[in-house]
Amino acid sequence: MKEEKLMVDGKRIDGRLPEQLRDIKMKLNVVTRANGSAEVKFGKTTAIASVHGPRALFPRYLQESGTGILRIRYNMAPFSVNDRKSPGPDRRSTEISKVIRLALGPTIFLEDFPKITIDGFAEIIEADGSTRVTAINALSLALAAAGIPMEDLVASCSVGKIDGTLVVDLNGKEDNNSEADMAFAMLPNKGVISLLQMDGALTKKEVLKLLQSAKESCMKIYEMQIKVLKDFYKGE
Amino acid sequence: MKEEKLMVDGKRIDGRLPEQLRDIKMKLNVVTRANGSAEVKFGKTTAIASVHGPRALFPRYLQESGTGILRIRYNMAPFSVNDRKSPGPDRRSTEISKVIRLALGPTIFLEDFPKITIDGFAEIIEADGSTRVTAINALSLALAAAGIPMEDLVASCSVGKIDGTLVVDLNGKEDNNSEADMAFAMLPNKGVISLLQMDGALTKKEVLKLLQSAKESCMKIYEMQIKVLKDFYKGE
Amino acid sequence: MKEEKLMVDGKRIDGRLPEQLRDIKMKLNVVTRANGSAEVKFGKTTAIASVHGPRALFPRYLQESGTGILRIRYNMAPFSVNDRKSPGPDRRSTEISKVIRLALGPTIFLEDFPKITIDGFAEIIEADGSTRVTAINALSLALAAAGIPMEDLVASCSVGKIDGTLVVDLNGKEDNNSEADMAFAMLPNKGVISLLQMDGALTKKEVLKLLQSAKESCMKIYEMQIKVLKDFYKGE
Amino acid sequence: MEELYALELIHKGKRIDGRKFDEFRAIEISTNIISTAEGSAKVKFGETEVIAGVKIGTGKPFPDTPDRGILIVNTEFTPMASPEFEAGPPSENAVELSRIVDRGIRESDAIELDKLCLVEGENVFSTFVDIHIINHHGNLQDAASLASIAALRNARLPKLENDKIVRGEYDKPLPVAFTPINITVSKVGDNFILDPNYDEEKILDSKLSISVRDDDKICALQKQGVNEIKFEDIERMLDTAIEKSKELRKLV
Amino acid sequence: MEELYALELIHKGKRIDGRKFDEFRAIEISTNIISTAEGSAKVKFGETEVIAGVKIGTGKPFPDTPDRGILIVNTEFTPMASPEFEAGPPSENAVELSRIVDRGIRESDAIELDKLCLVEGENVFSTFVDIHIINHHGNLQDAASLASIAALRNARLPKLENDKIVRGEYDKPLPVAFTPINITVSKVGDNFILDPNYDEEKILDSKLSISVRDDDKICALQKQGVNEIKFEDIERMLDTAIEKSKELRKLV
Amino acid sequence: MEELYALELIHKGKRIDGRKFDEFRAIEISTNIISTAEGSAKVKFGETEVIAGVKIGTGKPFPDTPDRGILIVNTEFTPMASPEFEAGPPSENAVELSRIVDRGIRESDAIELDKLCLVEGENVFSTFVDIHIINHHGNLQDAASLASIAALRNARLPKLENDKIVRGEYDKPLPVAFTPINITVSKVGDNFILDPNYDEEKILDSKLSISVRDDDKICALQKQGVNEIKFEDIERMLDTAIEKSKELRKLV
Repeated sequence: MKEEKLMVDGKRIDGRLPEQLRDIKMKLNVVTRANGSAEVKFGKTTAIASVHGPRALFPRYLQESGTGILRIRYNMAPFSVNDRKSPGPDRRSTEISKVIRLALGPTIFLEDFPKITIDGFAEIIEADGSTRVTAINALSLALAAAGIPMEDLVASCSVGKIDGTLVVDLNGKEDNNSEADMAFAMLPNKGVISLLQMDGALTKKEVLKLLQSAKESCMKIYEMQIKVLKDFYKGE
Repeated sequence: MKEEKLMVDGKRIDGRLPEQLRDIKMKLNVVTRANGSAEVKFGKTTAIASVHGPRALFPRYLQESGTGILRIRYNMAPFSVNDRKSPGPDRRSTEISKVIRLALGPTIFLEDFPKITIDGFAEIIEADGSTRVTAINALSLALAAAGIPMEDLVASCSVGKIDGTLVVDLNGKEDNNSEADMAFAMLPNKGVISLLQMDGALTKKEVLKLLQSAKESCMKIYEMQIKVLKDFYKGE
Repeated sequence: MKEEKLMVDGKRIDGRLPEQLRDIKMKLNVVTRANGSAEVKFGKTTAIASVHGPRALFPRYLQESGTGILRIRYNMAPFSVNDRKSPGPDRRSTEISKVIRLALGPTIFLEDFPKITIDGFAEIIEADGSTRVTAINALSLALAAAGIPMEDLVASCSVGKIDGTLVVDLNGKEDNNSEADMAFAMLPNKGVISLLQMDGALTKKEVLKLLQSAKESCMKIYEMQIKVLKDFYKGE
Repeated sequence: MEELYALELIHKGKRIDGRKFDEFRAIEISTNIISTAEGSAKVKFGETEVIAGVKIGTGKPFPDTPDRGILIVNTEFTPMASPEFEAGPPSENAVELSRIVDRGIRESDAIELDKLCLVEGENVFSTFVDIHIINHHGNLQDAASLASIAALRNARLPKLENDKIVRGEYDKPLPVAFTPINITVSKVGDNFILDPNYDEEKILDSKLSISVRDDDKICALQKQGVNEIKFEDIERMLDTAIEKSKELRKLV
Repeated sequence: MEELYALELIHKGKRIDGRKFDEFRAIEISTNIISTAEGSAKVKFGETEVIAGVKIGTGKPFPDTPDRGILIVNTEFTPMASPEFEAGPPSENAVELSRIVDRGIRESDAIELDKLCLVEGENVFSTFVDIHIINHHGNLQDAASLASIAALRNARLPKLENDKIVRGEYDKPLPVAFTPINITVSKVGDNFILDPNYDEEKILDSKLSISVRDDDKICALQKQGVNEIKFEDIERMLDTAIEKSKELRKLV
Repeated sequence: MEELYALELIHKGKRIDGRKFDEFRAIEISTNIISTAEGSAKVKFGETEVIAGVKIGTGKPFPDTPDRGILIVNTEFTPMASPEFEAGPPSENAVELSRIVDRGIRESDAIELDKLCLVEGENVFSTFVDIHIINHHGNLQDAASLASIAALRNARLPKLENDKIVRGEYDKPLPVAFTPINITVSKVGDNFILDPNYDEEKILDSKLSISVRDDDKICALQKQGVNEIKFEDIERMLDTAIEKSKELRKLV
């Protein structure tokens, strides 16, 4: 599987340098009747996210008296991948929905919303690697656009190791053929990690190096998030 | 698929003329513990329908404070078709259940039954074409037999185009090989259409002609419905 | 299928005599946070059972005002059989869960627990025949260990006919190749039958003989149950 | 409270519809009633009405029986038939009913499954018995069992061309060797009754479902109902079932 | 209560967004927007936004059409797109929408399915049209139908090697013979309107979904909405749909 | 309120059961405990008890890895094992646990899947690891991972005749190249603890599940728990896991 060269003359298959992010696009309020929504593209990878809520939670026995709850659904469109994905949740999307919830949860003052739910939905329209982190960036913007009180934004990116080189923002081919890939999210102002998943085989040193470069990329992504939010509120 | 002749010398494969309905049988109260029930046969096509309710609706969050609701389930027995149908709903039966509900709904004074449900079930025991319209006729009788207050009965039939000829009440072979088929239901006294579905390829003129002949057939079916209801109440 | 000899020189394939039970092991309180639990082994056949409750029953509409309810789930681990069993209930386990519930139900004073549920779970860890009766013995002990007020214990065993001989406690190979097998449970003090299932082909006389030998074996099993319970309460 | 009245009557030796304790309601059996099925039967016990349809296809055999056809019994408690039946996957009671019917047929070797093998390990006839409850007025188990064996006896094997089925053409009857009959014997207080109707079913203490083969052999037993059975009752229950099975078998 | 205002306006001959009764919102169609799909299109009617993606694979044909390719239409009402959509299996409305799109395409013979056969009875192209609702602001049916046919017209057949698909390489366009257009004509009081937005949809009396082929033939009809339709309205509804379909077809 | 007491103790540098912060409960591993499985292991961490069973079959490989065997990890949180577990499809937590076990094994190349190919593209060995929770008293993740790798090391490949499995006869051991060990490092306030019991699990701030291979390489990471992790904590967590993994690996 891992035969094709992913690094040639210090450049990646799409011409990027190891530490280079793909072209990133962010757009707010793309779903009319959501409380907040956003579309984020990392290269071809496209996530659209919306937030419905805070809203009442039924049936009642799901309500929690002391706090609100956050629910997250990550979903891939059937046509977003090369081999059509049958609709509906699978084990992968169940796990990803959970880790995304935990990645975003710490920023939200859920205790301000007893018995209430905040529902975040992220749809992957096209998948070219790094879908879960793209979804997190979109959901973070959607939450902010919905006016949900948050301690911090969440910025997210992938890092990994391909052909022996540590890189950021893996595309689909790199993801499938990497020696290791890591999904990462942080609260940029608080400077803490809210998502950390890794697959592969790395020395401790490599893990720590990747974390450092993930942090730096997330700070760049955070700047973009801030810009798009400022432009949006200016535009209003 | 469309090779066999369906019209020979102006007659259909079962010997009928284009505008001729099959032999129709209607029988009331075939299910002891239903509030109303009926069996209707159009040739071999057999539908048995029962109505349970008006009855309380649980869980409570399904209740509507200002009105009652009508629920309909159309289902085919596994042995009702040539290739065994696996039990349980599929996309076809989901859609048919919906259009049947909309075909019957306008006749019922649902607003008289706040928080209440009226449940109609139609089982296709044998399918030889035109099952949904047969089910509507059976359900209409079952609702009447259950004493549900109704503005009108609903009469229903199929029409279509086979070998270039417009016909009524398609049997299974005609249905499968038709150039167009239309499912139709109306409120005979009010003179309005409550079900209209069509598949095929027809000129506007043909559509309008078929509507006319569907209307005429439904009036005949309505006469039979009235007769069986009268006989039944006489018999009581 | 029934070619291999199951009886040779009056002995069974595992060396037992017809009326001989396998080596039986019983152990109490193997699940920390259950109200009661037990592991029972009949040879290699291993059932672990736990009882959670009496506990509140939600959603509320499942509650019964005049009585508590008993719920039972019998389940086989995927690795408990030669060909991996896919997880989740199937028709067989649905039926067995029901007959186990009915086998245990008569002993419990459910009317003392209005609106309450007692939940019994039995997991088959390894299956070498007679799994349902092993599960009943484990559940009976788990209920007793949970301090549920009971009229009597329930003792259970299988009997059957192999190679023309009536035997007790069928192992897996015997079960699969038997001429008849019967699952049996009784209330030892009350002397009545609470489970009786039979498959095969037997004369009336044979049925009655098997019942007699099932009764005798159950009385032996009952002695073991009493012993393990006494030892346990002594040990406390 | 029809059932309390039924109970009172039974204690007086009578039944709510005037029958004797060991008397079935009027039994009607009609076969070959569904032209889309390879075999079919409708059974009525008074108002109770059950249809069984047999569909025969071809398919891979089970790995452990490569040279035998497949038999599958399935039951739908259609919500049409009774206000307490619900739509959805088969309930516990529907599953149990299917499995008792299945065992009665399978354990009695009623269907000669070895004659349903086309190519060993590759292609065999699969026989689906689908039981559809039309009107639930008690004793569904015996009615469903009777409808199933009647539909199987009525069934014909479809014609094959290149191992594929030609729908609507038939070859020969499905090979049926026995006619197992299911008789459920119920106990109310000290009384044994047969064929309880809907109201009587609510007051039963316990019941034993007994499947009897043509040679009087017992092929399946299942204790049902919430109460226990006494050892001394079993023989009488078996005797009743054996005797009654002869009567019902004649109707098939 | 936006919808009550919309109703009041309609009775005065006006619409909430200033359109004429037979006027669609601004329509945007972009195709080839998803590189993982064999064909794709995004359709916007004002704020309403729908994406259709076409995935083409190979598989066994249906037994009754051994020499024809397979067409399957599926719709997801993603909970993202509207607060009233719920996660889970397709709702009744999503199923109906899919089936109306499917019939419009299938009954018009838009796709030449006979050209999608690779080995008769063994291997054919299967064409999945997946409709993904992005933003629900009314008239999903017409938007989904338009996106679907636009995506199909945009689709290319994947290259094959030994009857297996080589992903990312293409052979020739999917053979599309017609461009059926779905126009839903709605009635509010005595007024006929097209392309209702979300608020207007709440006040419709009835609607008729009409699929029209390039030759003005009607290929599918479906009455929707809770109220009945009058006989005398049908002709006008058909005329409106035939006329409007020409306008939309030009955009594909 | 056992957990509040546990928290109070931890702040004082103690644990509820007297252990040191980096000490596991008594570990018991027994293998080959289930004769119907090709490999099996029971792991106890104090009262916590988990069984892993390995079933090996044959089947078609995945299309993208035609020359490699199949590995599937599945977990059942049986309602028997804990009052908060519910019957039904695997919960979110059960799915996550399975996937972390799976990644630890897969990403470390522990199983030589290329040696499990029988006929390329047609027939390969499929290896199911089924994890059954018997007694939930905390730290299921590490116990399940340990039971899984122990069961895999215990597993034998079934004997084949004509590419079909002969049950009960074995050929050679499943080829296992590495023994990845999962160590979850948890943080409570400023303290790092290992192997929390049920009560301690309720008071954790965050945890990091770390899978370490024999050569000290990290093969899988998963942040868990509701709170964030500090950058400066990661190195210490990795060091702890690497060190502790050596200790546990010796037990397998």
